[in-house]
Formats: sequence, structure tokens, C-alpha cells
Amino acid sequence: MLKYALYRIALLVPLLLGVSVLTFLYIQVIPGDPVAGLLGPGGTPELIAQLRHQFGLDQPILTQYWHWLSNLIAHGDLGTSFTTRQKITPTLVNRIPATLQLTVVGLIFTVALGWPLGFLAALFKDTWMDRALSSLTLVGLSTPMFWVGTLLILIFAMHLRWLPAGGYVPLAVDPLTSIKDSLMPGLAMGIGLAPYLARMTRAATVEVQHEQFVRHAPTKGLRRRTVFLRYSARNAVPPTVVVIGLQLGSLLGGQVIVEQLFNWPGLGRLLIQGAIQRDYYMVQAVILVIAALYVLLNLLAELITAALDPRIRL
Amino acid sequence: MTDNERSVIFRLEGVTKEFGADRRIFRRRAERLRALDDVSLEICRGEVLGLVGESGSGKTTLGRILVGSERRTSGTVQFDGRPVDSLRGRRRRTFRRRVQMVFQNPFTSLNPRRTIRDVLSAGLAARGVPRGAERAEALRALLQKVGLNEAMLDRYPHEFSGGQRQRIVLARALTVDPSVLVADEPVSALDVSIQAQVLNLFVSLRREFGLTILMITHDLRVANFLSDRIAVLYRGRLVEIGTRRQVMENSRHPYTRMLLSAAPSGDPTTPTHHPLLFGDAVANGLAGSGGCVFSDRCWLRKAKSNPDRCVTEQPQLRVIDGQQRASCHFAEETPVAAEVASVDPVSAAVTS
Amino acid sequence: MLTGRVILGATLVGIVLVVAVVGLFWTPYPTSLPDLPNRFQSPSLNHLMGTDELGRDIFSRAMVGARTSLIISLSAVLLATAVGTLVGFVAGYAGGVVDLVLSRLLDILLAVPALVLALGIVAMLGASGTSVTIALAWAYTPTFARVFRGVVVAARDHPYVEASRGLGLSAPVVIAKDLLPTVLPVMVVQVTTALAWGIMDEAGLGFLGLGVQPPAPSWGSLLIEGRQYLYDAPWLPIGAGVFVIIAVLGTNLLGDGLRDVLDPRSWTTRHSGRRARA
Amino acid sequence: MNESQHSPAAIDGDDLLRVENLSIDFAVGSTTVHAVDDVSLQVERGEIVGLVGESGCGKSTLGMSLLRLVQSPGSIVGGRILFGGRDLMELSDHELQRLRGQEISLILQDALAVMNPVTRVGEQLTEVIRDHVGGSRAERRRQAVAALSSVGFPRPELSLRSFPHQLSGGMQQRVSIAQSMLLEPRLIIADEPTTALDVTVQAQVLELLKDARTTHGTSIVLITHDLAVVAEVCDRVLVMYAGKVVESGPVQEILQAPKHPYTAALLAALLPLRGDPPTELRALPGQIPQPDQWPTGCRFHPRCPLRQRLGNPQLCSTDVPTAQGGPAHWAACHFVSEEGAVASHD
Amino acid sequence: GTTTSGSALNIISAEPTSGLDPNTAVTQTSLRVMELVYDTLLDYDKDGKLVPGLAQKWTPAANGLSYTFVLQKAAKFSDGSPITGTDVKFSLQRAVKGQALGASLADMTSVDVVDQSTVRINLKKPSRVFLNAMARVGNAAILSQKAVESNPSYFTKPTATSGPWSLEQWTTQSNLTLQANPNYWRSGYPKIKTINYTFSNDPTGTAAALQSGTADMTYPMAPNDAIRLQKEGVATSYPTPTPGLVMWGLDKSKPPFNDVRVRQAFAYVVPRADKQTACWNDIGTNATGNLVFSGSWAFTPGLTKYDVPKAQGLTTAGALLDKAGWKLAGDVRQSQGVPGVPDGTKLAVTVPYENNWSQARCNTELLQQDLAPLGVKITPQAFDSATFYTDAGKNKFAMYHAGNQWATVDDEMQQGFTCKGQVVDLMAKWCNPQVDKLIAQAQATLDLNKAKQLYAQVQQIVQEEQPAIVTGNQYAVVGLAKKVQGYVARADGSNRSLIAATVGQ
Ligand SMILES: Nc1ncnc2c1ncn2[C@@H]1O[C@H](COP(=O)(O)OP(=O)(O)OP(=O)(O)O)[C@@H](O)[C@H]1O
Ligand SMILES: Nc1ncnc2c1ncn2[C@@H]1O[C@H](COP(=O)(O)OP(=O)(O)OP(=O)(O)O)[C@@H](O)[C@H]1O
Ligand SMILES: [Mg+2]
Ligand SMILES: [Mg+2]
Repeated sequence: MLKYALYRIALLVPLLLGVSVLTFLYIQVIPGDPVAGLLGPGGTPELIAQLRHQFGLDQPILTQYWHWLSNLIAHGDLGTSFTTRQKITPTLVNRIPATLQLTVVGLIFTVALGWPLGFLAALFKDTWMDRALSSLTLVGLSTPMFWVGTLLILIFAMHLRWLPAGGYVPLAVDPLTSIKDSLMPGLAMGIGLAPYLARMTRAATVEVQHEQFVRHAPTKGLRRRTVFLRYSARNAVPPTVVVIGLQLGSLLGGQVIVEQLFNWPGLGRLLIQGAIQRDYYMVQAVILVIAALYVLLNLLAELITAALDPRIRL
Repeated sequence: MTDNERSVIFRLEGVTKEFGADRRIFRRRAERLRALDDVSLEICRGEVLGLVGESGSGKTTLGRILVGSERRTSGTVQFDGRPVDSLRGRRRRTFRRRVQMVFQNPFTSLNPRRTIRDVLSAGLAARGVPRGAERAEALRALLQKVGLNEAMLDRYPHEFSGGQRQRIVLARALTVDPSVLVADEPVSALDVSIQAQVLNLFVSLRREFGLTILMITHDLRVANFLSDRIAVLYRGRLVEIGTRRQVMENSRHPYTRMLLSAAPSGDPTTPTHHPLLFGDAVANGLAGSGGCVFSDRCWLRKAKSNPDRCVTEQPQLRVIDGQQRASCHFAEETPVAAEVASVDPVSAAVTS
Repeated sequence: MLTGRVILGATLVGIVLVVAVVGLFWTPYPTSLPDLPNRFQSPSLNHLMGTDELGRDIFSRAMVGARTSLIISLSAVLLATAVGTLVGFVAGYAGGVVDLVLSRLLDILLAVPALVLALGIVAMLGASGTSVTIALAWAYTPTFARVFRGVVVAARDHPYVEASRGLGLSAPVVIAKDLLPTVLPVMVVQVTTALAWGIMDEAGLGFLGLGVQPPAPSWGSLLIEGRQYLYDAPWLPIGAGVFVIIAVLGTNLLGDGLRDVLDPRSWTTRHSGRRARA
Repeated sequence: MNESQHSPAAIDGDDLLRVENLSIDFAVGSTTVHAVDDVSLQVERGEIVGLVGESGCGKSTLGMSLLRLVQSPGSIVGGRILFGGRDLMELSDHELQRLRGQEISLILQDALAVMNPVTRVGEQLTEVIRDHVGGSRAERRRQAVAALSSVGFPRPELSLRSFPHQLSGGMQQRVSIAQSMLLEPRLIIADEPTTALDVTVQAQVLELLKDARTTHGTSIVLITHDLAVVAEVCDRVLVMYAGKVVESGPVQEILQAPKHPYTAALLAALLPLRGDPPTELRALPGQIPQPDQWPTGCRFHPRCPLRQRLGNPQLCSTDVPTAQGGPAHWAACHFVSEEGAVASHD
Repeated sequence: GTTTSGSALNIISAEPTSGLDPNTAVTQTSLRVMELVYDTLLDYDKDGKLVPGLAQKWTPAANGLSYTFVLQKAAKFSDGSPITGTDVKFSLQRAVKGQALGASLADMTSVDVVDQSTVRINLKKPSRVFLNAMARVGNAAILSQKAVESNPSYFTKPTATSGPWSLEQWTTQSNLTLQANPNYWRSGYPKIKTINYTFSNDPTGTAAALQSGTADMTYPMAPNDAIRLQKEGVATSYPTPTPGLVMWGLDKSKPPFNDVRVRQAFAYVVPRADKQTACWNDIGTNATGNLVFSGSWAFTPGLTKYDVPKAQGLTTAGALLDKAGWKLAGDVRQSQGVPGVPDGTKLAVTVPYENNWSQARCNTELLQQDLAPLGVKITPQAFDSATFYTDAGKNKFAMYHAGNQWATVDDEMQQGFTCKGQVVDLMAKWCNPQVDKLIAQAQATLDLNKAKQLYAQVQQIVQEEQPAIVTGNQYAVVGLAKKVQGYVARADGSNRSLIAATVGQ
């Protein structure tokens, strides 16, 4: 398994190289001048030209790419932001803890909501409970994450004033406040993704309950609890981990929106800011990092599944 | 039947198939699995060759290589005296048409969304039977041959029972007027009474069309019923081949003998016991490591107090008696059937 | 139950479509004419979803917005379907090196989550309806190609497809008669599901200020316009959100229902070969 | 309806299991499927009873009902099941749970499919002991080891640590036999335990079942479609067709002198292993009827060669045949007495 | 969610997007940080009067061709090194080359270091506004020559700075921390030890943060939020009059806006009072011909040419358009004999605005409605700022929604309405030498009244010419938690009064 993990991590290199080539190619098709947007009404042609030169934007794309790549390989340097004139790498590295924290809190909420709802629906399959839960998850599935987040702000920040409407403190600085801050954005993400998980959990559990080994378990005289816990639930979990892995894309995508909504200084907001300000290097770097994060998290999900299901050999 | 001058339609030489060797670039060596190992045999025009062996012995793989839906790793396959690799374009399509496969599971081998008429017409069209009256006539004749009636033509596969579907599958294969039929366990999914119907159908089809048939089965009774000759596979290697009578009644390979002894006699009066039986046919694919593939389960070897030769030297398939060939160093010493019971009782206990 | 979901889904989608079409010709109130005395009316019988800062009827604007949102998500999904089908079928049916190269390319494209990729592309192209369409199509295409490739590969090795090839039928015939019908249900379901993503992501991009730009009203742009008055007039963002939810819910229901109806497993009704050996 | 007439007479006090007039229905949509229709049987201590018949005739349903486990939408609609004198229909859920696995256990066709794929063989064995008799961890483990070695595992401790899929098909079936015999039940229901296996493994498995009978006096109901297997291991056999038992009797008699034309047809379809095969098989025409459309009268009448030879008497399609013959060997056929009718067919 | 302690101020605002280099940083957000980190020679009080900064006094030469500045005795950089005349010379000479202040320093010929605490700045010609440039927050920063020259990436994290606070850390697009400069020359100041900035581009979110107590200060606030918070008594908001304009930029190089009658016609009808109510929640003022906000010394009443009732405006405008050759046909005007325009061309204009400025959207949508009765078809179109400014620079738009903010009225006049100024430059093709001359005179004279008269003449011309249709004055809106004491809003939007402010519990 370790070998497999290392092998997959090694595969990440060509993958990310591919991603970087693609993002660089996109730049060629851009209309509009990022530097002009950056300077606003104060931007004179001279100033614009000066900045373009400073960023090497006046060079051919291949040269630009080569510079960028060699800097990345030699110094781990992802370039300089157009807007802040700061090195991108430290900025990004700074953001990763916040992003990961939110991802984890989001995942916790997803799992804490999704699994119980799914198991409950499966246990009470074809009863009013199942139907109610199914309708609920379907509505949840159809509700945009930002909308959920907006409602949460209205309820928890505006009316109840329990939680701050946004903000972030690093976990290391003030753990309690930090966790409190991440509750609402995490919940928004959890509510966004839990319906998927609940549906998949229900489907997986129902499917498992049709499996011979579950139907056969009572013939051995096993207790109901043993049958549910050790047969149904235990076997339904690995496929749901696969689902979680596949949904990580949505999670990270949704996280972008949630970060914006809750003013959470993660990679997502960096991306949006970069996108709005046409900060190409920034956009490119964030996409690259999110891709790496996504692939790694996916690998993690795969490894967990393999650990949970002995039939899977990696 | 066992005439030597009979013309050979398929000739396989040294056919080996490894799985896991292709497709993925980065694959660890250990994952390669040798499903077929240096198999050489020929199939004669008009005969039924039974191919028997335990699960995973490579029967299906051999069949798929014959019809061209699987590529072999090495060795040659000749069809009608021509290597099949040299066939291109039209020729190749003709070849594929002349060699048809019938699958084990009649439930997955028919497209659930196509009517029987549609399926059969497509085959007739591929053969070049013109649309209209002629095709309708051909269709009718075909249905009659396989024992179905015209009223069923516009139904979908799910409206048929297993036996009927297997007939349809046979009819489909026959639409293109094949000369060779590769039947992969065509009756093992069917019930006893239905199995008999389909086996009868095979007999009559063969008589009528002069088909050459490779009958893949794990059921020795089925092989015994239909075959002119029988080939026995074990872990990808051909261990014995000969006429039906030679293999069923005077087999020279201890593996064949073991299979025969394990099959229930069907006669409650003869008490059965299985002195020759131990071990599992686990297809570990590690054949060819030097000795005989069967040596770990071989009762004969045990009875002979484990001669070294069995594990150091790989026995070659050699002629024993006329058409009968077997790959055992001690083939001649294998006691004839009547003597089996008197073999020193090797542990009947099941071991693994 | 099964058809019930399809019917409910179709009804919801139908309602949204009717609203969108009616919105082409008629809305309860003018959609852009300010009505300053009626600013920030909360939802009432007169104004189902309230009014905005210029006194305009949100419901009317959402009616008009439906068109933009639906056209964008539909064209993005159709574009992705077209390209995805092509790539998926080529990779799946051809196999070999072609498959290998295309699959690796898909791996690269799939390494970036769709919404993130779409964001990046919109960033490059500048926010506009066309950009959003292109970005979403571009972002969905790899998923489509991957899914279609998967089903084609699965179908390609299916015994009945193999049998058809064994009969010597030509590739186009096999594709048309055996492969496509097998793959089509998956495609229909995939397209329906993706439509739900499209509506949701269009709104999401709009919410981030990277979607269709006002005044072209789309649900996304209504949401971002409304967000500024979240506290003064919470109904502004909620109104357009309700439309999004109805549309997505309808599409999801439809997709779910179709998945069940078109599930090939529901075609084979009789018990299958019990004696299939391991 | 009345094949049970003989049953009471056949019962001496030694019966372990007695099934009386059992009927099981499945509600499929708006129709009702009579999967098992008025079936009676008894199993003596230490007896191996074969239950043969073609797909869908109700063998498995009958087998499962002996554990009072019928999958929904099925339900037992009539009859009694007496096990060791107790009426299973009266037992509480808890009593049933104790009964299953401990007194009656089940072996199914696909051993891999019935094992929990994510837990080790050892745990699966010990959890049965835990749920039934408790005991210390070490004690449970010792029992599991003993069970495995009794089915021929040379190194049971090692195998306890395997996951099911790591074992070969034969070993899987042996584990499942070991599990069913863990608590030394009095009755084992073996539902096609060898159908998916190679003949070599089949022989070993059948050997194990016979061993169980001889060493523990376990009774076995062996469900199969293969008359050759029946011939090999069973003492008595019941032939089922379309939800009903059509013939019952000692193996030897039935195989040599079948009374029912269906049994005769099954035997005719049994291919010989040795000697020259017939050039053509005498196959039954037509198909196995669908369970929601059992034919009227004698359910076998549309395919019955005997009826055909007798000029299609009306009786067969209108009247349900009763059991004919002695209590030990009877058949449900109107024309069983037609001397030589069946024999000439064979 | 930053913890609040007595001496810490939590600010939530937009990112300083143009960086912290005084030479290039021109956006308001950058200025708001730079003014706290860098000191300038001069400063303003709350009335806009010049007061000492790093220079304790400044004396003009009799001929007005030079100024002598005497530095504060205690002037030190944050690393403790003294601020010397050399540093001043270095800073000003660097600024001349910069884009931000270069134009304002055009008259400066040389800087003499008299001694280490005295510098003399020589001018080409006398200038009243030269001193404004010296007080320009951020851009006229006095930098440490040694620090700047020894560190190539000085401006990504300036060290050894002259302002009341020094930069502690800056995480791009996340937050920024300032610490009180212990060596600051004004002893006892600043009162606030730490300033924590959290960056957000979401006005709603920032308002919520202020409301929930997460932040103590936020700017600029959306008018509706400011009003709401004020009403709810949660926070104080300071709408401060500034030299900032809201206007419609016009491309005067081609039809239809090359005809002054068309520009005037539009000016009669564009939304003025309505937009104040609907879009700005009555924060800011309505301009009907004047360019200077009403609280300013340079404000001249009576410039109200376009302050006419709606109906009258429509009639006047219609007549003007008719004369210009745009005749009503049905409900849309079409050209008839307009030079350079094929007859029958509709009078239809696409009007872009920046998508992240919601008042702009509101205003443009009102424009669409108000011009419809005149027979002019307006299509509002949102652009993200990048595309907006690129395309505006390329003269792609005939008319667009614009807003601008300056530090002083003099800057507004100079940069807004001279031939080289930005506003007319951006749209190009309008240049009035007469205006240039008047503005130059006004900026040279030391007499404020004279300057005011000259500016009145300028406004008179602009009112007639309408190179851009100015419709209002923008106010800067700062939101403060009640516990922040001593903050004084300034006309240039500066937050420098934070030096004396305190944060209560
Ligand atoms: N596509 C494949 N990829 C990898 N391994 C394969 C593939 N097909 C077959 N094998 C392996 O090759 C060996 C031979 O398989 P094959 O299907 O030919 O056996 P068989 O004799 O037909 O068995 P059975 O009686 O179970 O059908 C088996 O071990 C099988 O697992
Ligand atoms: N879960 C179920 N739902 C509906 N009908 C069922 C169900 N299980 C069994 N039946 C019906 O009961 C009949 C008897 O089924 P059963 O499984 O007992 O047959 P069997 O003799 O064991 O067949 P096989 O040899 O195929 O295992 C079937 O034909 C089927 O129609
Ligand atoms: Mg096979
Ligand atoms: Mg069964």
C-alpha cells in the first residue's frame, strides 16, 4: 500500500505539469489587460507598459512558461502576484492551513449528517421515515451551497447572534475562536454535501442488505445488532468513502464559494480575488495547488477504502 | 471419426496467453497470470472436440483465442492452413464469421433492447442474404432448425426462458453460416430437462450442418455425450487429449483419472470413495516453474513415493496410443480404470 | 413511485420552462422600469417575491432570468455532451494508444474540480454569458468523456456486443445497434444530472460576481444583486434562490427517475442463470 | 392435497423434523405466487434427505422456511413445521434466533457470497459462538480452530486470519460447512452446496457432509438439481415439480424404479459417465412453467410423456393427483398404477 | 474573528491592491494603509488646513520659487535611525519619477539639503498647491534611503518606516497587522498599539462584521449599510464630503458626443436626485453643474444649469437633440443629417459600468429609464474592472459610468479637467486650453479667493461644455464601532486621525 501511495504521488508530477501547461495555455486566449484593471483609472499607458515589462508579460508565452517552470523547480517559486507584487508561494502556503481546516470541518459535518441520515433511511426503508428523509436529501441536493450559507448567516449571525458572520483566526493562535469561526462555513459545506453522502449511504446499505451474506446472517442466529453493525453498516461504509472521495471535487468547488461568503482566507478566496483581478499567476498557482490537494485527498480516500475493504488490493 | 486423414481446420501450436502483460504499462511482474501455457492441438473438420478442466484452467481463454476475440501472447493459430494473423480486412471478417462463439450465460449474450427478428436479420444481412422474401424464408428455416416458432420473432429476449434464449443464441450464430462453433459451457446454466433439449439440438445441428464444434465444459458427462475427441486442460496446460473412449475409459494422465473418479457415478448401488482426491485447483498461474503442473496434487506421484523427476522436469505431451497423447512421465504406468480401486489408498482426507 | 418522481420532476421543470417562456412575452411587472415609491417591498400578493432597491418586482425579474440561466446551462451541457461523446466513444471503442493518450489527458483535466476550473476560465475570459457557457462546458467535458468512455468500454466487452462483432457486423452497425442503445440511457441520465449542475454552477459563478453580468438578468446575477441588501431585504437573494432550487430539484428528480426507468437491469426481468459457475 | 395422508403413518417417534401441509405464497405485484404448495415431509435423525427439482420449483423456499426465514414478500400461509416436537410457528423471535445456527443451520451454494467480505474468517466463526453461547475469547477461538481442522484445514490458525476472498472456492465452502457445524446442530439444510464447484471439490464437500452424519448423527436436507449427487449421498429423496412434491421414497427405489413420469424424465436426462452415450437424449418437451402460471390439474401435464402416450386423458388437466403407492415410496400421478407406463419410458 | 483588546483596532476593508510603493500605489485601499505607515512632510487638520507633519515648519521664499522645510527634531524611522534631509531629498526625487505624484511635482526643479534637518525645495514657478503635494498621504511619503536601496523587495514588506505604525505582517488577501512605531516623532502617539486589518471585498460581509463586533472599523461602507447600522445604533458611520465625483464619461471624439448639444441634452435628463435616493441612500450630494462639493472653500453656489424639473429638462433636451440632427421617429431618435452618421441611425448607447460597484449598476439602470422618454436607448452593461478599464482605455465605450476621488479640489481640477488630466484623458479628445490656463493660474496664486474665482470660471466652462456629465459628489463612508473614540473624518478620506484615536472596552 505504501508503495502504491508513493507510486501515485509520483504520478502527480506529470499530472500537475499537465495542469500547469493547460492553465498557461488559457492565458493566451485572454482578452483584457490585467495590468490596466489593476491600476484602475490611474493607469497610464506608460505605467501599464512598465508593469507589463516588469512581469515579463511582454515575452512570448513559451519563454514565460519556461521561466515560470524553472523557477518553480529550482526554488519552489510560483511567480509574483500582479496585484500585491508579493511572491505567490508563501502566500499560498499561508492559506493552506485555513483551507484544510475548513475542508476538515466541512467533511466532519458532511459525515456527521450524511451517514446517520443514510443509515436511518436504509433501516426504515420504504416507510414514511425513508420517504421523508429521501425528500429532504433531494431538496438538500438541489440547494446551492451559497444559498444555504446565506440562510445560515441570516439565522445564526443576524437573528440569533450566536456565531460570527465571517472571519478567521489561525488554529494555533486561538483554537477556540478558530473552531467557532469555522462552524458556520463548515456547516454550510456539510449541508451542501451531506445529501449526496446520505443518498449514497442509503443506496449502499440497501444494496448490501440485498447481498447474500447479509440475508444469510440471520440464519446463523446472529443478533440483529450484530447483523446491522457488522454486516450491513460495516460493508456499506467503504463505498461511501469512495463517494466522499469523488465528491471532494464538489467540496473544494463549493469551498470556494463558502470561503467567499464567510470571508474565510483560504485558497478559494485567493482564487476568486485572483480571478476578479485577473491575477493570472495567482489563478494558475491556486488551481495547481487545489489540483494537487484534490488528487492527494482522493488518494487518501482510496487508501482508506482499501484499508476498510480487504478485497481491494492496491 | 478418428480417421487420421481427416482434414485439420484449426491448428494451434505453442499457444500461450498471459494476462496482465498488456494494457497497463506499470504493472508488477507478479501480477501476470499465465492462463494458457504452450498449448498445441488441432481440431479436425466436422468433429466435436470436448475441452474439459476445472474452473480457471483456461478453457474459455482458449475458446476466445480461437474466435479471435482475445489475442494470444505467443504461439500460432492456423485456420484452414492459414495463420489467422495474416488475415486482413475482408478475409478476416470472413474468418470471424466462419468461427462463431456461443456463451455460457444466455441472459447476457442477447441485447435486451433488440427483438429476435432484429438480431437474426442483422446476421443474415451480414452474410449477404438479401432483404425481403429470401431473408424471411431463411429466417423461417433457421427458427425451425433450432425449434422456435415464428410467432416469437418480434419479442424481446427477456420474454424468453433460458433454454429458449440459448436456442436463439445458437440461431444467431448460425445466421452467418459458420463452419466452426465454439460453445463455452452452453448448457451449464440450464436445468436438467432443458439441458437435454439443447444437447439434442447440438447433435442435430451438427448432423445437419456438418459443423465443427469445440465444446467447452466442466461437466465430464456432457463431454462424454457429445465429443468425438476430448482434450483435458489443467492450469493452462494441455495434459491429455484423445478419442472420447480413450480419455473416458482408458485415460493415461493421473489428472484425468482424478476428475473421473471425483464425478458421482449416478448409481446409488456402487459405493463411491475417492482415493485419488486431494488439493485444490487453484489457478495460481505459476505453471512452468520447472516440474509437472499437477505434481502437487498427483496421487500417482505419491503412490510412487514422490520421484524427483515430477518436480524437476516438465513432462511433454507425447503420443501414448494412436490419437491419445498425455503429458505425464509415467503415463504408461497409470493403472487402467479397473485397477484404480486397488491403488494404494492415498490419503482421502481433504487437504489444502 | 418510480414514474411519480419522473412526473414530479417533469412538472417542476415544466413550470420553470413555462415561466421562462411566458417571461419572454409577459411579466406581471416591467422587469427594468424602476418604481422608486415601491422600493424594498417585502413579499406579498402584489409582489410574490418582493421588490428590489429600485422597486422592481423580483418575481418578474426571475422570470426573465430563467431564460438566461437555462440557456447557459443547457448550451454548456449540450456542448459538453457533444465533445464528451466524441472523445468518450473514440477512446472507449478504439482502445489502445488512443485510449491511453485521451485517458491521461482526461486525468489532467479532471484533476481540477469543475467549479474551480470554470472559475479559472471565466477569470481568463472575463465575466459574461459566453464565458460562463464556455467555462462550464469546458469544465464538464472531461467528466462526460470519462463517463461515456467507461460505459462504452463496459458495453464493448459485453457478450452480446462481442457476439455482434463475431457475426462480422461492421463497426458502425455494432455501434448503432448494440453500443449506442446500451450507452444511451447512461447518457440521458448524465445529461440530465449535468443540467442540474449547470443551473447550480451558473448561479454560483453569478454569486461570486463572475457570472452573467447585469442587467442581463440571470438567477446568478439576481443573487449577487440581492446579496448587498441581505439585511435590509432578505427576500432579494432568497427569491432567485427559490427558482434555482425548483429548477435543480426538478432536474434532479427527472434524472433520478430516468435513471431508474432506463436502468438496463430493469429490462431483464426473469431470474438470471442460477448455475453460473464462479 | 392428500399426499400427506401417508405421512402420519410414516412417522415413528424418531422424526427430527416434520413438515405438514406447508404452503408458502409470494405476493408479486397483484398476483400471488404459490411457491410451495401443500408440502409435507419428514426427516429422521441421522438421515440425509435429498430434495431435487428444477429451477423455481420451490426447493430453496422450502429450505428457508425450515428456519422460518422466508424472504419478503413471501409468507407461510398454511401448515406446520415441527422440529424436535416443537412447533416452529409458535416460537418467539428470540427463540428462533437461538434455534438458527444452533439447532438448524444452513449451507448455501455460493460460499463466498454468504461470507462477510470485510471480516476475517476467524471473527465470522467466533461471532456465531458469541451470539449463541458467549464464552471467553480464547474458548471461542479454540472452538473455531477445532471446527476448521475438522473440515480438513491443515493449518487452521493461519486460515482464521484470512479474509474469505483469499481462500479458494473449495476452502470457502469448507469454511461455510465448518460454520454450520460449529454448534453441532441437529439439522443442516444444504441448498445446492456443490453446484458452483468443480467435481473434485464437490466430491470433497459431499464427503464432509457424510462425515457429519456419521460422527454427530446430524440430519441433512440436501437441496440439489443433480440426481447423480442424490444417488451418491442421500437415503431418501423428494422430487419437486412446480411447488409440489411429486414423488418421495428411498433413493435406490426411486432411481431404479421411478413411479412418476417426471422423475423418470429427469433420470433419462442424466447422462452416463461411462460407456457409450445414447445418440440422442429423451428430453422432456416444453419449458418449466412460470410460478405465477402453474398449470391446472396435474402441474406436469403439459409436458407429460405418459399422458401423451395415454392419449391425453382429460383427468390430468382437471384433477390434482393424489399420492399413490406405499407410505415409503409414493408418487402423485393419476396413472402411477398404469403398469409399466413409467418403466417403458425409461 | 480577531480578539479585541483595549489597545487593538480591528479594521475590515478591501485589500490594498496596488501595493505599498508610494510611486505606484494609487488606489484608495493602498493609500489607507500607506498613510499609517509613512509620514509626509505636511499634514492636514480636520478642516483641510495644512499643519506640521515631519516638517515642523515651512517657509516660502519671497519670490515664491522655493520652500524651506525644517524637520522635527525627534524625527526617526521605526528602526530608530534619524530621518535626515538626505532621506527627504531621496524620497522627493524618487517621487518625481513616479506615476502617482510625478505630475504634481512637475514644477519642482531641485532639492537642496541645507543641513541634516533642513531642506530647500526649488520650484520653476510659484505654486500654491505645491504644499498640497507635500501633504499627499502615502504618495509623498518620506522613505529611508538606506532601507529602500539596500532591500530590493522593500515595498512588499517595508521596514524602517516613518509613520505612526510600522508593518508587522501582511498576508496577501487575508490580513495585515500594524504595530505602533515606538520611535514615532510625536511622543505619546499613536494611542492604539495594534491595528489588525482583515481584507474583504464583500461590503455586506464587512457590515456584518462591524455589526457583530468582529470588526471595529470598516470602509468604504455601502450607503445602505451605513444608514442601517447608524439607525440600529450599532455603529457610527461617517459620511465625509470629499472631492469625489460621480459622472458619465463620454467619448467626444466621435458622434454622437462630439456634438456639445447632445452632451447638454443628456445632462438635462440623466438621473440626479433619484439616484441619490435610490442608489446612494442620500449620502453624498447632487451636482447640477458644479464640480466642487458644497463644503469646500472652493464651492461656488449657483452653478445649477441642469437643476430643472423633469418635464422641462425633457423638453429642453429634446429641442437640443432635434437641433443636433437626432429626430424622434417613433419612440427612438434617429439621425438626420448628423455629420459622419448615416441617416436613420438610432440613438442607442451601451453604457458599461464596473460590476463590483453596485451603486453604479443602480445609477445606470436609472439612466436607462430616464433617457427612454427622450428617445434614447440605453443598454447598461456590467464589466469586471479589468475589462472595463482596458476597454475604456481603448475608447471602446461612447459613454460609461465613472467615479473618481481626489485628495483636494486642486488635485481634482488639475487631474480631472486639464488636457493631461485623467478623466478627459481616459475618454480623450477634449482639451480646452482656456481651462488649462485658468487652472494653472488658480494653482499658482497663493490667494484662495482668487483661486476660487478662477475655479468658478472653469466650472462655468465645463458646465457648458460637459466633457463629462457630473451628477454628484461622492462621500467617503467610514463605519466605526461605538467604542472607537477620537476618530475624525477628513475630506481627503484619510484615516490619519487614528493617531489620536483610542479603543475603549
Ligand atoms: N480478462 C482477464 N484478465 C485477467 N485474467 C483473466 C482474464 N480472463 C481470464 N483470466 C484468468 O485466466 C485464467 C483462465 O481463465 P478462463 O476463464 O479461461 O478459465 P475457464 O477454464 O474458462 O474457467 P471456468 O470454468 O471458471 O469458466 C483464470 O485464472 C482467470 O482468472
Ligand atoms: N423474493 C421473492 N420474490 C418473489 N418471488 C419469489 C421470491 N423468492 C422466490 N420466489 C418465487 O418462488 C419460486 C420458488 O423459488 P425457489 O428459490 O424456492 O426455487 P428453487 O427451486 O430453489 O430454484 P433454483 O433451483 O433456481 O434455486 C420461484 O419461482 C419464485 O417465483
Ligand atoms: Mg470459462
Ligand atoms: Mg434455489
